[in-house]
Amino acid sequence: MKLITAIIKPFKLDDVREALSEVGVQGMTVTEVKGFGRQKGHTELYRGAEYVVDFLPKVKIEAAIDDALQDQVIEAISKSANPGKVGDGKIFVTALEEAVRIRTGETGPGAV
Amino acid sequence: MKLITAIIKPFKLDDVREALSEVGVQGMTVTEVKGFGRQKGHTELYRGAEYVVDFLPKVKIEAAIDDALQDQVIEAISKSANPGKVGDGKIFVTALEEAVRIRTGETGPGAV
Amino acid sequence: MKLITAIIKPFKLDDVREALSEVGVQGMTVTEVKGFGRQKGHTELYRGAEYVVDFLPKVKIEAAIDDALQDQVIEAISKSANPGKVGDGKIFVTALEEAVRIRTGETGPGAV
Amino acid sequence: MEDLIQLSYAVDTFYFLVMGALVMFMAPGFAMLEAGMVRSKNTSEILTKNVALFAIACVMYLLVGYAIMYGGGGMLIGAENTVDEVLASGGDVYYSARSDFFFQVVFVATAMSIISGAVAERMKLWSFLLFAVVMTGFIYPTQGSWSWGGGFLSDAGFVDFAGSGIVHMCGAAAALAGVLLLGPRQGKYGPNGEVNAIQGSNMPLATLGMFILWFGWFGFNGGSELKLSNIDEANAVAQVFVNTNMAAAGGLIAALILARILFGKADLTMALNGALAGLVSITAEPLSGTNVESMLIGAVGGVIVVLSIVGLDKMRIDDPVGAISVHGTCGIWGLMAVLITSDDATLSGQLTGLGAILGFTFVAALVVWFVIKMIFGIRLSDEDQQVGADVAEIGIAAYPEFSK
Amino acid sequence: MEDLIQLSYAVDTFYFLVMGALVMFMAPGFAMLEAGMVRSKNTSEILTKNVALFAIACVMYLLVGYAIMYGGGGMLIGAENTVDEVLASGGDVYYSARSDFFFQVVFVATAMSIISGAVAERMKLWSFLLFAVVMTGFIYPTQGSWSWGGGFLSDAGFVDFAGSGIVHMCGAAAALAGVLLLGPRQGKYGPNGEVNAIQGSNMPLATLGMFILWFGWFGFNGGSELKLSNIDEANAVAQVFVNTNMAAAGGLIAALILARILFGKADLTMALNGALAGLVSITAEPLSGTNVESMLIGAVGGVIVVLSIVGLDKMRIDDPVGAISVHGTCGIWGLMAVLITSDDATLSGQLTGLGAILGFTFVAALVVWFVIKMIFGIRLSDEDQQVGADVAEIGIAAYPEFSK
Amino acid sequence: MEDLIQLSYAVDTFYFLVMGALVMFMAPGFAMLEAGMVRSKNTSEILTKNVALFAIACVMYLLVGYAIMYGGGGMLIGAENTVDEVLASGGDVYYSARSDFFFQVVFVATAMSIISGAVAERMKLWSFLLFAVVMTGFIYPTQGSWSWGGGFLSDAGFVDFAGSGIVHMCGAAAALAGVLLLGPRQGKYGPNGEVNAIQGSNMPLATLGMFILWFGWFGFNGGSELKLSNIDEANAVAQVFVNTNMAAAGGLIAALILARILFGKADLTMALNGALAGLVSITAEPLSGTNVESMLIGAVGGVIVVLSIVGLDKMRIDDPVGAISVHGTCGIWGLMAVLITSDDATLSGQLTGLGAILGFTFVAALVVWFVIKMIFGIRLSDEDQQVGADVAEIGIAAYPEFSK
Ligand SMILES: Nc1ncnc2c1ncn2[C@@H]1O[C@H](COP(=O)(O)OP(=O)(O)O)[C@@H](O)[C@H]1O
Ligand SMILES: Nc1ncnc2c1ncn2[C@@H]1O[C@H](COP(=O)(O)OP(=O)(O)O)[C@@H](O)[C@H]1O
Ligand SMILES: Nc1ncnc2c1ncn2[C@@H]1O[C@H](COP(=O)(O)OP(=O)(O)O)[C@@H](O)[C@H]1O
Repeated sequence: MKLITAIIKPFKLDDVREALSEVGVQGMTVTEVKGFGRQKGHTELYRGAEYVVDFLPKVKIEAAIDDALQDQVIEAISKSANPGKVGDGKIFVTALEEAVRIRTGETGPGAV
Repeated sequence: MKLITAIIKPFKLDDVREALSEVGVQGMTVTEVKGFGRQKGHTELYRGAEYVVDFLPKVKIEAAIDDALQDQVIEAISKSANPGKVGDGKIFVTALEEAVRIRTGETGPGAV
Repeated sequence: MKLITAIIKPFKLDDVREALSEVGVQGMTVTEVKGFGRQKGHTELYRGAEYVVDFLPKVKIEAAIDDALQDQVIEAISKSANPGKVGDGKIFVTALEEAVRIRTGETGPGAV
Repeated sequence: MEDLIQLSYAVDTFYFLVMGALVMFMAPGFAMLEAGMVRSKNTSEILTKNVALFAIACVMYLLVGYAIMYGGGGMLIGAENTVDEVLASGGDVYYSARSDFFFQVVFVATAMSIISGAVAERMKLWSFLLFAVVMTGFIYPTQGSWSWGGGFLSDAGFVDFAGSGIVHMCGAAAALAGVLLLGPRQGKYGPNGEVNAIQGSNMPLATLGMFILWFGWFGFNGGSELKLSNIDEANAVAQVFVNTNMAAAGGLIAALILARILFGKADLTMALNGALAGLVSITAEPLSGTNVESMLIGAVGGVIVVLSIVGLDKMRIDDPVGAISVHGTCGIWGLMAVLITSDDATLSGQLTGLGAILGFTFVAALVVWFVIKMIFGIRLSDEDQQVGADVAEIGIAAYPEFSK
Repeated sequence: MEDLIQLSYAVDTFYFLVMGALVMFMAPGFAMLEAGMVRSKNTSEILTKNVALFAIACVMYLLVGYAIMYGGGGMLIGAENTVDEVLASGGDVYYSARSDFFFQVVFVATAMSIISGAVAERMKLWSFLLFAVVMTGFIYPTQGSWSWGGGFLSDAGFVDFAGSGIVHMCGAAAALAGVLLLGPRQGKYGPNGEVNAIQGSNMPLATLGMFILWFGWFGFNGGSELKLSNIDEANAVAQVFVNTNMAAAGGLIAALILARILFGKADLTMALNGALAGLVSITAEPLSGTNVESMLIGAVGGVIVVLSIVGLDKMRIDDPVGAISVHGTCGIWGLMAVLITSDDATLSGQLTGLGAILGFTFVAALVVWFVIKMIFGIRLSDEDQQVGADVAEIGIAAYPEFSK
Repeated sequence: MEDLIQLSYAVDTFYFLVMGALVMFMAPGFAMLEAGMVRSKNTSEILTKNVALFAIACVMYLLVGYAIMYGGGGMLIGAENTVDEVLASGGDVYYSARSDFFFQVVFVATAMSIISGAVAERMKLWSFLLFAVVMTGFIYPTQGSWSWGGGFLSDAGFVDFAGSGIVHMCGAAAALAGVLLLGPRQGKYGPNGEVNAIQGSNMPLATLGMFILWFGWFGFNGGSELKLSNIDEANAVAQVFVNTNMAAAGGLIAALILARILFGKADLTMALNGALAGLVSITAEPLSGTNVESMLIGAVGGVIVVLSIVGLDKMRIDDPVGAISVHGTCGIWGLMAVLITSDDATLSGQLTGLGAILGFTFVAALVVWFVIKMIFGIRLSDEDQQVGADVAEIGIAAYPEFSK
């Protein structure tokens, strides 16, 4: 199994969720994060004092999937999260050794 | 070492934390997340317009542990987080290559 | 590639971000988390009733990096996040199998 | 001379309306206080209760309550005073009947607002609103008729200037009855006697609520002099303003210091409760005491409220906002404190009033809560409490984005 | 006798100033209501609009608006009444000219506040403020001169006591014109006719706003009697207070119950809109109806507002706070409801007024919005809407920490 | 005639009480403004300071302050006016002594509220409250006695109608003394002269606070005419209301536009400060100028406040809410602006007053702050500032759930 972690722009969340459902991902976990990257923040003035908004609001999606789905999932996210602008985000893939469904105790691919 | 990630219902946090402490887990990190899964959300009306609450509030617990603890930890979480209802959550296990305690510079199992 | 996860004290975020930039880390993702560990929380009274603040506010930094950078990154974080007090935090390293830049479709080390 | 009567009448009516508007403004005071003291998952629901109970109180008191309380035999308010009547009375009829209704109706809402706080986070919305119908239409007016309506308590020499007992203790008694049938919030008390803290979610709102209540209380007590238009009356109203203010100040400081001593830190919520405790304490007699006496009576109220809140928790009586302590315990203290400053009051008179109002309201409310409990249920299920009353009853989160 | 005239003058002036201050306080009412009903990424911007429009309304109405509305030929307010003039008038001149200006100027701001809510979350800040200059300096005063300024609508027998039409419907008409040119918020309506819910971010603020408006409305309607200083007038003011209160209560309850029936849950935001709907509905005639009639007129308003909100959404007219329904649809209902309670009003008179105000304001506003749109643009780009108006226009997040 | 004197007395007393209640309501205005402008980790603490300082001001001014300021030789307020005294005076004694105290006491609290904002986020709670005891009991009343108490400044022809200097500049001077001894917040200024922005956590609260202050200011300035009950006085009060309103509007617009020009965006917090700057600027003379003059005086205040805030930051004087600029810099401007509109004022008189109040208050406050600093310390440790004053001093987070 793999754990796919995607960092995307917040307003793309619904699109990505639908794209993932379509390729058969049945569950995912979402976190509000702040991202720092090539998409430069901007400088604002607050009461005349400068501050740099270098952390921009992003959403992190984590989905545990079966190995077989990896390519499809990456493609689904890439397409749905992509307005082609800097800061669109990243996809990370890590190996998942085990998954457990707490309710049933099921393990392995059947649990995700 | 392993990194155990558990996604549970928010009101189970205290129970799970205690169960983990009992099996010897000394540290953990908790994040507020939203989960999408088999536990279906519900449709609400706001001023007459429908909206789907498909992301439900969950809590994510991450604990780095020694390999030897893996089974005990999974069991502890499974038991304490389990009211036996859909949406109770998941446990994911990934391999942890290294851990460092910032304060002391300790690494490896001693650092977690 | 590696995924470096550091859990630090919130007010150290800017220092760590700078230290990471200096060693060449170009992107990172930050999450507000609560941590439980050796740094003991304290007991407060609210309207006469006790409650334990055992989860303390922390910040989690995740950075995907090239393998070559691992030691430098760990050192950078360790130095910049370290006032030498209990609760300074942890660094975890996991293997990253793949990384994709959504905007361009680039993969591998070039994408991080 | 007639012109002067006309103008006097206008001034007294205006005074009544302005004071009434201030009391009306206590409604958002209670709403903000309670919204700040509950968890955010129950905030939309407590807001809904507060807006709806105010509207229900207005409707029920118009339809039946006012007539029950002030006679008039039947429903609705009586006719407005005619110019001839007023002039013929030579000034004895000195304000508009409508202005009187307005001033009274906002008091009913206050009594009801007390209750919503005590039963917060676990009471079903519609059952609560049903209780509001009975409370504001019947229970409050019935006991109110005994004193302000010229009934047996006024004959017994019961002194309660602006309603420490008639409004505040009455509301608290009904709240207590509800809380006893309802039980504590899920998780408030542990199996081994632990009292678990459940923190309020928004301190600025709670503080705003307290300040609005303090502000509105000038209308509550200041308007209860009922007349303004000559030197003596104007002096009396001014004295009431100052005493009310001093009691709140005394209560706040006493509670803050006591909390610091008992708990080790400056518990803001206790300071807020302390100010309100001072206000309730002086409400039974804000006129006859000196300014310093009033300050001290308020300060004693501030001490009492802290002890009462801790004590009720020990007895596993769960009151998220401290309403029973502020309005009930301090309402009783207020009725007793009258004996210190007023020559008109007697111990027996005060005890009679206290007993009658407390006993009747508690029993009547208990019966009504019980009937509602049997028919519709009053308690949110544990599961509903877990997800929160907002999801369960309102469908709208108070801060939908924050917990995302 | 002269002393009595002096005192009467003082009392009526004071009454006017106090009522005006209450109306001024409606400004934070609107600001909080709107801040609570938009998403947090647009909250600083809506706050900025609300504070700035109030200031602009004051300036423009002082410089030109008041003179346009109440004659005086030219700019600025006329001279203050001298003591001799007042005494010579034998009481016909009975309040300070400055107090009249104060009371009127806060009405202008009210009309303008209505608009900011309807165009929220997608209208450019400075274009909006430019519109505010024209609206408060020219459009509102022009139509206001027709009735309250003694123009053709007052001759036509048009009855609008405190401004269901002149203030509320007028504001709503200008808002509607803006909304039509502006279009809905990005993502509000789906391609297949879906109406997407966009939740307000802060229910306590919205509730506070509603309560402040209710409180301020006592000044709005109560002050519109314009005189207090004799028995009849004082009775009238008291009646207006009670009727205003009952209409709000009726509207709130009706909307809450209807929302429960239609949507299955107790939609707090509809209850808030219901109270305001009741208030707008009674504003055209809060004096001549009985208290129960007023409650019912308000209740009908509460029903109308729920249906109107849902209906406008069906027509893809996006109004985040429901301002067009509350002030427009219920403003129309209020003008018609006058026919039920007042003998002075005629159907033709009411329709003339309604048509004239609605038609003129809508067209004038449409032209102004259009010109601004052509020159500066009025709509925030989709990208600006995504990041939010606060980032795009203000540079300061409303809650910078929460979304960290 | 006697009846008329009686009624006049009642009207003037009532006017005083209503205006005083409005000023009292400024307390939550300050509390919300400050709660909105600090970080959430310091919010419960600033709220606690605000509620406690208000209570302390009331107690200290009752016990000693009023007697120091208005003679009466000793402690406490003097006796109330008797009917005979009033009638014998033929109307020269025209309001209740208690109403005067009430109006004055809320001014003291205002002066003190100014300070809490300037020292926010780094001042120890109990040290601050100790200072409040001395400030409200002794420092403020001492300098107040020189002008309003009929002392040497009133002889010197110093004109300060409602207290641009006596209340606002006085509070700001004490705040400045505190800030100088206290130092800036940890991290506010970088080692290389950087001024780091530390954003306020809640803009709706800050906006609400500003609006409440604007509303309360009608009482602050309007009540300072001290008399209402004849045509001239009523006209004067009305003029004060309008001028106060126009100055706020002018200040807001000027600050908003200047911020737009200087910073590129419409800085909401500067607009809020601008309105308050306008209000402070007109407070020294809200009567004698025309409405347009008042608007312009306010507008200049709005410009000054923006420049002052930026300038103080350059000087590394850290003032999280801009209190020193709003009340101090604009207080000075207000005192000088009197010379433009009033014929009674002289440059020397104004400078004497300005120098005396500023000098005395600053030095006295400096000494008191210094003594407290030596004995108890005044600054929160860096570690306490990191975790926040709420954890360190109050034990209750303002929004415990949000940062979870
Ligand atoms: N090396 C990295 N490790 C972790 N997260 C990253 C990394 N680089 C980028 N991110 C995340 O992805 C987001 C987008 O990256 P950015 O460099 O701004 O644009 P792009 O993905 O288009 O190159 C960042 O805001 C950050 O949250
Ligand atoms: N494949 C997945 N990857 C990541 N998180 C998941 C996945 N499936 C479920 N989750 C998380 O676990 C939670 C519970 O899962 P759900 O399918 O609703 O119930 P159950 O665990 O009982 O099958 C979800 O809300 C989501 O946060
Ligand atoms: N085993 C662990 N797994 C995950 N997170 C941990 C673990 N141990 C500690 N942490 C995180 O690191 C933070 C600091 O750890 P703590 O034990 O308090 O101090 P120290 O790092 O100095 O030993 C904790 O608050 C928690 O967020």
